[in-house]
Amino acid sequence: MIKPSLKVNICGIEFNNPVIAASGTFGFGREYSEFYPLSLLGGISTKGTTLKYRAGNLTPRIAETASGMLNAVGLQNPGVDAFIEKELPFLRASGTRIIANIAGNTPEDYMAIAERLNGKVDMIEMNISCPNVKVGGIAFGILPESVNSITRAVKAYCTLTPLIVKLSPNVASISENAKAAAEGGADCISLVNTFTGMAIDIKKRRPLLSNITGGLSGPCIKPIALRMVYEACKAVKIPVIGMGGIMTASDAVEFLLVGAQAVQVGTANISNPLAIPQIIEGLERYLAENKINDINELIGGLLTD
Amino acid sequence: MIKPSLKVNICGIEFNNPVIAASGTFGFGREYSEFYPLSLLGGISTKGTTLKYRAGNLTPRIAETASGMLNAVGLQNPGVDAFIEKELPFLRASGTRIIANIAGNTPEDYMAIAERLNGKVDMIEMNISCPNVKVGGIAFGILPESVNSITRAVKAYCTLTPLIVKLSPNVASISENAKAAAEGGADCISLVNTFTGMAIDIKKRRPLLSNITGGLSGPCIKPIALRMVYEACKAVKIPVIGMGGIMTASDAVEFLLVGAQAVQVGTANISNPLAIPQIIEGLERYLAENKINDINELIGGLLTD
Amino acid sequence: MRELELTITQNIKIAENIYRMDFSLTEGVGAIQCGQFLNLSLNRPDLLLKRPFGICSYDKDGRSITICYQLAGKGTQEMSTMQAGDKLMATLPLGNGFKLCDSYKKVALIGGGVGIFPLLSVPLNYPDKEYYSFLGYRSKSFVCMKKEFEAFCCSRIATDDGSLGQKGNAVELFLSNYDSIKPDVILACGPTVMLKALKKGLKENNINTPAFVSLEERMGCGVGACLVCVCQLEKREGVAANARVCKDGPVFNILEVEL
Amino acid sequence: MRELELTITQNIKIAENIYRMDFSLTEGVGAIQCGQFLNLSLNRPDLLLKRPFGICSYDKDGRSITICYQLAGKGTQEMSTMQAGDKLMATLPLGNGFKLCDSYKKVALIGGGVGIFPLLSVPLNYPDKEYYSFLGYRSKSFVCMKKEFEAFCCSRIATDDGSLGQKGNAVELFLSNYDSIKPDVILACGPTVMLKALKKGLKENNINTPAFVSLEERMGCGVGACLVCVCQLEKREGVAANARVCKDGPVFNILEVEL
Ligand SMILES: Cc1cc2nc3c(=O)[nH]c(=O)nc-3n(C[C@H](O)[C@H](O)[C@H](O)COP(=O)(O)OP(=O)(O)OC[C@H]3O[C@@H](n4cnc5c(N)ncnc54)[C@H](O)[C@@H]3O)c2cc1C
Ligand SMILES: Cc1cc2nc3c(=O)[nH]c(=O)nc-3n(C[C@H](O)[C@H](O)[C@H](O)COP(=O)(O)OP(=O)(O)OC[C@H]3O[C@@H](n4cnc5c(N)ncnc54)[C@H](O)[C@@H]3O)c2cc1C
Ligand SMILES: Cc1cc2nc3c(=O)[nH]c(=O)nc-3n(C[C@H](O)[C@H](O)[C@H](O)COP(=O)(O)O)c2cc1C
Ligand SMILES: Cc1cc2nc3c(=O)[nH]c(=O)nc-3n(C[C@H](O)[C@H](O)[C@H](O)COP(=O)(O)O)c2cc1C
Ligand code: FES
Ligand code: FES
Repeated sequence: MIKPSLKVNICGIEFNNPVIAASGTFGFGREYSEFYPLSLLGGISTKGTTLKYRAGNLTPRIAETASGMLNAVGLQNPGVDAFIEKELPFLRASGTRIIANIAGNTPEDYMAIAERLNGKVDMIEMNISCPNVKVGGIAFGILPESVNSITRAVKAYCTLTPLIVKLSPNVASISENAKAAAEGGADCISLVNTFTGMAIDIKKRRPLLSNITGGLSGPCIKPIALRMVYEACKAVKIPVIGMGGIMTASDAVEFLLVGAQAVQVGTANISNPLAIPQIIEGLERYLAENKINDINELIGGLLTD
Repeated sequence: MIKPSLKVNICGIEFNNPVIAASGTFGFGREYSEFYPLSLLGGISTKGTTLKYRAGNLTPRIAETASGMLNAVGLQNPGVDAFIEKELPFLRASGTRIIANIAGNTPEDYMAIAERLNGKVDMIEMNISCPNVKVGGIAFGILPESVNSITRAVKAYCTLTPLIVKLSPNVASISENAKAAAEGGADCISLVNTFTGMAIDIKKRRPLLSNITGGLSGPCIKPIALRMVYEACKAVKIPVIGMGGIMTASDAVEFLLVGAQAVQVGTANISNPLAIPQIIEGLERYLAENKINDINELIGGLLTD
Repeated sequence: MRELELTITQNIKIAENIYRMDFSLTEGVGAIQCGQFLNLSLNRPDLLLKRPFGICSYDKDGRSITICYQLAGKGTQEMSTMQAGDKLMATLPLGNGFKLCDSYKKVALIGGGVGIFPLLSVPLNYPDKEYYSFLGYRSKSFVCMKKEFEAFCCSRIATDDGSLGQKGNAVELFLSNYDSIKPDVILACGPTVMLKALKKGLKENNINTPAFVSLEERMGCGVGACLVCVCQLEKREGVAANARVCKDGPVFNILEVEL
Repeated sequence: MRELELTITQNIKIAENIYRMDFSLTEGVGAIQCGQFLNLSLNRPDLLLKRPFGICSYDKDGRSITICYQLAGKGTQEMSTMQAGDKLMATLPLGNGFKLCDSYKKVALIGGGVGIFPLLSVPLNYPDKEYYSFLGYRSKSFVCMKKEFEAFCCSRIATDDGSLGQKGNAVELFLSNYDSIKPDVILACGPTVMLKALKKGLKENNINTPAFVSLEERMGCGVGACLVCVCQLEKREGVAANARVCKDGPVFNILEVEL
């Protein structure tokens, strides 16, 4: 039997396989390059980058929950210029696709970052679900109208590089927000970001995170994330990148079946540095066992009759 | 040391302790009464009752997920008249507080059920987060305006019995919806209901539930549920009943610390028929160990400075 | 029904993918009816749901119990790694079980796949009947409990691939032997497709022998409270109704349930 | 650093709430620096995060490794139930570890609570120094590894309640003995309050001996990628900066980090 093809094409960009390291869990790739060649990956979504250096939140920034974890890193990053100067050359040389994940406090921030990255990376992923970013008390990513308008504003600066809009799951209707991003000109959407959650140390009667609340990720959120990706795929025609709790190839297959063109893997890296290569291997095995020659045949293949 | 008091008072009704069996996981109490006397409980929220008999969804109605479960029972119940005639006498005689959980397809349904139950139970809990109930494409529980208006409409019929509004977690802002319920005249709010999720059998490439999606419950949702209860308690002055993934006394303490006046326990019953008595015992132990004489001293006692 | 701690006393492979697990209980559960099941906790906090298994055998005071299980998914996989001495919580005994009136002398047992195991418990309650068993397995390597059935039964075997006994399934095996036995009652347990074939076969062959089937459905509580495990009853006067497999079943009169 | 399967060869209680776990590795990890740690998977899918533990001792080719752990929460509780033969995945070796230049002859080791364990590994890399250890325990029943320290150290003990050795903590013990030893370098590991007290104590006593501290912080990846484990560096020219405890540490010059 011939080796199945894992290649996917998103917005005209070819990925060796549909498994991308999720933003914030993979730094700028250096650490995991000690475990395996980064060229194995479908791509890397880099740590969320802001216009200027950000120190992030106080520690503790992490707490464990049932089959999940909370984080409140608070977008610690060196700023976009340092990213371009110090991290991008290494990443470009790594032989994988580079998605720059960006965040800002104002639309102008996002536009300025996009402008600097335009043409320098394979895709730009706009994170509009950062809990620290406020518009009239509500994050950019919550109301469909603001999703639409920020997408439109930032897309204008992504003339050479396709724009992914990364949706927040803390919303009333993911379909509406997906549509709003598509109508605003997004080339692709990705979801989900983390769910806002909290955990308490009952001995100290204090939150486990210094920030009180944090973002929940890992297998615990997979059922909700999968349902949202399923709805988003039905709502829009642009490609969708799915994520949320993917730990194994079997989890990745679920996201592909509901229509995701690619997946991102976040928390799994934290639990197991070899997670992504193992998922890629597992996908190959699943395809071979099911006599599927091309992974594209799997995408959207859920049977619901 | 004197035995700590677990009594709480919600809307003028005294509960022996703040641990209530959550709707849909405890039937009408008969089954679990074979394991322990129901008088041990703080109260029972009964299986969601509609105006007429409902058969519910096709099976499979349940699927396991990481530290959680999905259900799509679809409100199978005998209808409000059969509830009053056949179930209520047994429940009334059981020596615990009875909360009638109600659901409907239209505001008129809810009003009619409330009217029949008014004065017959200790509290009425209006479930406005049933995914089968539509208003202009969005469930009653999603938009603050509709939460407000249905609360107002149904409260008019709850002249003798306090009304709890059970909020959906599949919303943009739980604070806004909590406020909307309070402003609509709710005497109390309870949250969270289940999160819409899905899971797939990758061998068959089919959803694990016949209904495709279902409600996620259990420990996996606890961090999100706890954060929502925390926000709701800050948003409103009426009492809040918290739930979502409570398996142990320690989980219950977390919800009390963020301000819940009582908790409900659902999925834990399914995993362990003795869950609720064990939680009550554990609460007593926690209070004794921490030299707290009255559980009311714990409520809202989270330190965040 | 009670929630008790079971101690594993033995966990051994008895056929391809099939294991037998024996438990001892410090407290007795009291009387068990054949065909009842238990709902077993797996001691893995990420696997929240208990797993239902038919009780294969038990001693009189309910202080030792045997189940047999096939590797199906995460839970049974986890079970296969457990060792004597490990302790698990379980709810038991559950369901209605098989009940036989005195007038039933000749009993036909039809079992397919893991459905054979609960049938093993029938003679524990009813030692004085005449038993005929018709057991269907996928293939020779899956055959197990053969001797145990032979100990109280006139036992016949079918395999899907004909590698042992008759080629075919348990229902075909039963129907082809029906005339020579003419049982007073039929007890059947196996996958829904098998029970469906039985219902059809009985009808087509005008066999009116009372028949009771034990159903399988995904379960939550196992005690009748959560309503996830329903089956549909045949309409009575045009009215449809549900029954809970865990509480109202798992054993139903074949004429009462939709298959 | 690598991701490897470790096989437990021994798991025994060595003091109140404190266990020692020995592992063998089928593949060697190569050179280990004293003060490095490993990040241990717990084989419980509901406990997603690895747990960091200082490496107490190891053989030259990194094929056997020892850690000591205190019962703190769910993970260490689970560890205490594990048995020889059980296999766990781990990432190792992690962090920078303690590095001593040749000019440091006299080494003071200050350890509090579980912080004493990583200090045990120092003579493995630097066998030819003169060691003085100052170990603080909660109480007599928590005292462990006393003999192991005495084997290479002039070792002194303090307990919070005075039930063994001097009453007080490890820093007080060290300071009260400082003049008689005058070490060339100080290596300290323990709770943040202890390290804080050390920093203050050195300053107040005008002790300029180079001092290196090993920090504890809640961790995720352990490899430097997720940025959850940061500590704050002392401002340089007014500019604040973070460092990752897992990758840039856990060992820092006491003058460089804010405590
Ligand atoms: C009343 C009853 C008696 C049974 N007796 C036996 C027996 O004696 N021996 C035996 O091997 N099997 C028996 N089964 C089937 C057995 O319960 C499943 O094979 C087992 O639950 C699979 O668990 P898993 O974790 O390996 O599979 P997973 O697929 O990981 O299980 C996921 C969830 O689905 C449920 N599930 C999966 N398959 C089935 C199934 N076929 N029936 C019901 N629930 C299922 C599980 O209980 C669990 O809740 C019985 C089922 C029922 C309802
Ligand atoms: C570099 C380093 C080396 C360490 N070396 C040792 C050692 O040799 N011996 C020893 O007993 N302990 C050591 N610790 C502390 C040890 O990691 C924690 O006690 C352990 O993780 C607690 O896990 P738990 O599951 O029992 O507690 P839980 O409270 O259930 O853990 C929940 C989460 O919090 C984290 N956590 C809890 N307490 C701590 C803590 N004090 N430090 C860091 N993370 C924590 C856990 O890792 C886990 O992610 C070290 C910590 C670090 C950072
Ligand atoms: C420690 C941590 C840091 C993260 N940082 C970012 C970030 O900077 N930008 C972003 O868009 N998402 C960030 N995320 C979210 C992940 O990219 C991903 O959307 C989420 O964790 C769900 O996937 P998972 O369950 O596979 O982790 C972060 C997640 C974690 C756990
Ligand atoms: C099987 C099942 C049935 C449920 N049925 C109802 C219902 O009829 N009405 C309702 O308001 N909530 C219903 N719920 C939701 C629970 O009452 C509760 O809000 C939710 O499960 C979260 O709590 P838990 O994690 O403790 O289960 C149901 C939950 C489950 C698991
Ligand atoms: S499994 Fe809960 S009612 Fe049958
Ligand atoms: S634990 Fe991930 S960077 Fe330190």
